[in-house]
Amino acid sequence: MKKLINDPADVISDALHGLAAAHPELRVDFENRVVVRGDAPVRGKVGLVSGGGSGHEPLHAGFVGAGMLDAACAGEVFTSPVPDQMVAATQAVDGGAGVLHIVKNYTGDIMNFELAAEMVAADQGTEVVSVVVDDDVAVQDSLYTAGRRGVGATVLVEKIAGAAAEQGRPLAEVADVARKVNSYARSMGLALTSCTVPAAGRPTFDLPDDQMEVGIGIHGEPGRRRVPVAPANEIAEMLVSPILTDLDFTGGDGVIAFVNGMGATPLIELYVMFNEVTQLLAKNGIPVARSLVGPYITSLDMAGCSVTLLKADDELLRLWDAPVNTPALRRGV
Amino acid sequence: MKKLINDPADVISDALHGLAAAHPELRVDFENRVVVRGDAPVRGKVGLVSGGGSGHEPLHAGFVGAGMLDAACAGEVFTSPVPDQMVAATQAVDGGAGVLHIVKNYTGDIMNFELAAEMVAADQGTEVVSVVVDDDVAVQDSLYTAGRRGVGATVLVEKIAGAAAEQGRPLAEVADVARKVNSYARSMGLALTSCTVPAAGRPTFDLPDDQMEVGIGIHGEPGRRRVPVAPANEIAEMLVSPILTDLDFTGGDGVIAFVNGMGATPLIELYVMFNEVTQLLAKNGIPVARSLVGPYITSLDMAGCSVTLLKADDELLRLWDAPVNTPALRRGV
Amino acid sequence: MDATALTAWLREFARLVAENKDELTALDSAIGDGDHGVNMDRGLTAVVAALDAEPPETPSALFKKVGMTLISKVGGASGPLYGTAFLRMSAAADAELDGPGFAKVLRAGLDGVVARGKAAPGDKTMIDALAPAVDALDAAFASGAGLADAFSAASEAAARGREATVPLVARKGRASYLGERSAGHPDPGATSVTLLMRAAASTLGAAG
Amino acid sequence: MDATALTAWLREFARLVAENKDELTALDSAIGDGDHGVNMDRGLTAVVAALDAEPPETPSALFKKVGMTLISKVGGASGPLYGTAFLRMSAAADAELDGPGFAKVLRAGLDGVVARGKAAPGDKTMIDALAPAVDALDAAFASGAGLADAFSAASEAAARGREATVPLVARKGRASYLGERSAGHPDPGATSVTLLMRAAASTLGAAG
Ligand SMILES: Nc1ncnc2c1ncn2[C@@H]1O[C@H](COP(=O)(O)OP(=O)(O)O)[C@@H](O)[C@H]1O
Ligand SMILES: Nc1ncnc2c1ncn2[C@@H]1O[C@H](COP(=O)(O)OP(=O)(O)O)[C@@H](O)[C@H]1O
Ligand SMILES: [Mg+2]
Ligand SMILES: [Mg+2]
Ligand SMILES: [Mg+2]
Ligand SMILES: [Mg+2]
Repeated sequence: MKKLINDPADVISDALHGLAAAHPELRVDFENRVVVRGDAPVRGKVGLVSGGGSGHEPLHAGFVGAGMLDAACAGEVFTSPVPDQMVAATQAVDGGAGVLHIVKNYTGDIMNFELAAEMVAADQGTEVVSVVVDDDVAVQDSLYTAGRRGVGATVLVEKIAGAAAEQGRPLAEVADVARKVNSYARSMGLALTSCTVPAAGRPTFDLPDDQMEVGIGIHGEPGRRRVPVAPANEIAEMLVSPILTDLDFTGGDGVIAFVNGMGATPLIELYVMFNEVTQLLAKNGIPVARSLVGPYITSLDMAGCSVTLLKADDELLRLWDAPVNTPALRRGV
Repeated sequence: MKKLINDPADVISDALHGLAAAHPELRVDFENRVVVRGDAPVRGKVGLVSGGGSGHEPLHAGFVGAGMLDAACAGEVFTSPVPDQMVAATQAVDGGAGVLHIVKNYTGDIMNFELAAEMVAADQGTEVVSVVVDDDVAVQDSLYTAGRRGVGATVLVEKIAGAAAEQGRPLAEVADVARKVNSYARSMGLALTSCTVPAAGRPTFDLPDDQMEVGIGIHGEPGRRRVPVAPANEIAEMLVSPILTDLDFTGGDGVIAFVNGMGATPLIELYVMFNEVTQLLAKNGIPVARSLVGPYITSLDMAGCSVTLLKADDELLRLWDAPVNTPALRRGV
Repeated sequence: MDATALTAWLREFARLVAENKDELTALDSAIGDGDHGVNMDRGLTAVVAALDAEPPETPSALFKKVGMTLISKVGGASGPLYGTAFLRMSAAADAELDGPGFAKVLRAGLDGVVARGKAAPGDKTMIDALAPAVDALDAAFASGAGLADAFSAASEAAARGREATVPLVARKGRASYLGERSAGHPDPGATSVTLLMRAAASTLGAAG
Repeated sequence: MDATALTAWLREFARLVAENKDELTALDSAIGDGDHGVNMDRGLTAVVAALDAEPPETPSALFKKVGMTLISKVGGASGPLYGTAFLRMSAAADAELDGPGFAKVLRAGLDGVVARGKAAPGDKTMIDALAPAVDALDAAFASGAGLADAFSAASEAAARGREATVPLVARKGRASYLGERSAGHPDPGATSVTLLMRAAASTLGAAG
């Protein structure tokens, strides 16, 4: 294992200290591993809390700041945080207008956020609403699975719901916006390599030099199928076409197109992919209204990418364009 | 070779098309492979042109926009662009106040920019001044080398000189600011893995699983020495201490500390490194005034990082903080 | 069985998990995300530390401390599931437990897992080891078996239940994302449950 | 030697570079950035296309087209260096070249490389092959040799010069960053120059 780390047991704590040093505008509660926007709680504003296993950086801590999240909880690598962290985050950002939990659809995340919400309700009475993100079309949403995973759409939900909260909208409305984003967004990912969890020390799965995994999540799980490596245009087809099959993206105000790097894929390749994706969308009569290209929700040192499409309307575009001031996403401020 | 590309011969053209699609606010001259700020030429403003081999994304094209570069020329992977491109870029951004060429110190870049400046002078009479960036302490600056390589400081020069140009300062002053940044900045890099040039198809150098290269540049060149893999705190020491030996960083207004990812290193590791770097600086009595953490000047899919320190004063900090609006760096707008 | 005996059980569980941490992680790498061993070990190390710091005096207090500690330290899916199980066991536990009393408590734990995780038998989860173990305990005590026989039957039932997860296609947890590809591997959580029951056999069973 | 003969030389150079592209790249991977073969091949493919499109009528026009094309297409260090060499050769070339005239033109090219790149002999660059080749041409014609002998002497001198770069520590170009580690490998640019001179021997030398 070749990594820029000290003891694997210290990775998250070391990285949080680095984040705190690099971003003095954020507050970091090292004991609870919670990153909080510096001016939280913002009086009268709905607080947005998310969190999940670490290893997806910049998600979630890199999206803490005005116009996006109020707090993020960092779990162990690929392991949901524990309820104590979520309770601490919720209390830190409660500005009197309630708190929205943005939860990616993994059994662990769901249950831990559920326990946290129960604890907050019992303890303190902050109003908490949870929204579950489940946009990964690689997983069938059926009785026979834990449901679709929450992947790329999480970034879009956090940005757009964050903008709605910043406008002072009430909790129920902010939650509705978050649900709307989730219901209009679909994603699909692909790995060229596995990733290596620091504590494990070797790649989670073996992938021969001439094979890739299609339909992966963000936790180093193998994908739905293994296929021979292919050129970017074929890869784009493998990712985009199940997305377009799953939801009708025509007839709106175009899409927000998001090509995400998995952690070890350089930007030049992501732009190559973005070019292929836009060409496929054009062929399908779907205009690209906005775009996002870069490593925003990663899987440690996995090479690969994911594509997320969000069917946009005027409201979503306005919220997407709204100012945001976080370490990993900044505009208009 | 596992990459998200089509034919290796098309990587740059495909990526430029992707960049154009993702950033409609930029103009892309596909024939000349020049990326230009949408509103160029800006009347009365010094134009900033840089460029170099591709494979360092987001450098340079990702730094085109208000407050930073006016144009960037994309060469073949790791190969200096040709003078025709630089001439086209220079003409596209000439707003009547002259053009600054920001050139990384590589034989090829120097000579091609030199030829371009000669051609512009012969043809048209745009005033061109060149500033050479050479901040890499891994290379001895002596009669026996081509001089120090331009690496991480390039990002800082482009940002800070870009801010000076945006303020409407004259060409000579903008060039002085650029030279000042270069003279106050030092860098050192390290590779955990080689990178693979698409046209070559296999890693530029072999690096066993238990070894790393210290003192690498950004073109897949092997470094100055090969050492056993080490924990982040020792790596930070290997990178920071030659920098501190080379220049006295005490006594100013602190430093702008930049921990850069080489392309395949995830953000979580960069924050771990940033933590170590700030601790070493603290030990040496050097306050961190500003910071930058992320993959900004990369070497394709190389894993590793570099550290750049810029000794700051009030002027440099104000220019650093000034608004910038580019795909890869954005603040205050 | 008093708090001391039950504490010995949980210490032994912690020891077995530490010993088998890498195997649990390897199993979770095959069909999950490769952290089950690390997760359980982190939680049980904290449990042992908590028990060292302040030994609980009743079974109920013990289970509560174990459940709270697991919820606070494990995370992931196994933290809330094991944690909820022990909290439910705490609620169901009398001051002293005989064999059938323990079986009742363990069933309350199983019900907690089902309530929290909404998995059914055959979904390829820890339930596929825990449910047969509880059933085996009940059956053994119903037929008048002693603690040793009952716990060893439960341990064997857990192990058989765990083996039976091998051919299953997962329908809950991360392994369900793999669809058909999840078949051919044992479930990691079912494997850690076999350690829980093996620990019971060698401590609670031996005490009988 | 007229434009036709010189065109044949450069086409043969292009062919040899294409044939040895991977070797040049491998050499450049060892002590540079692994693109010299790709760079030269890209440039010479463009040169051949330009010559096909509009065959130049004089040596001077030919060299100018070659130089401009290389400058416009190669990039890196070798583009301006080879390009400047051919532009200087264009300025120095008469309408017809005899052997000594060609030697004078090639020396002008060498001077252009030195002016542009500021390297000295022994710095482990293309100069270490080109300078001995030019010297050998001069010496051969001074001693009355014919074209065949002179060009084969020049080709051998280039190859020897290239061999002599192996033990050198580079002082210019990317290889200089490696310091002592650059020793033990031939210089890629000196290697492409040996192809240039080998092409001269088999075309210009054969024509004599
Ligand atoms: N809904 C569920 N009900 C019961 N057990 C479950 C459920 N989901 C997952 N599990 C169990 O949890 C185990 C995985 O735990 P662990 O790896 O620690 O958490 P995570 O899946 O969050 O990484 C699985 O092997 C399975 O036995
Ligand atoms: N200053 C110089 N003078 C003469 N030749 C040089 C100089 N610098 C580099 N070279 C030659 O250029 C060759 C490398 O060319 P190439 O790989 O195409 O360009 P780059 O170094 O920009 O990647 C070297 O092998 C060397 O022969
Ligand atoms: Mg997990
Ligand atoms: Mg090069
Ligand atoms: Mg797991
Ligand atoms: Mg080269």
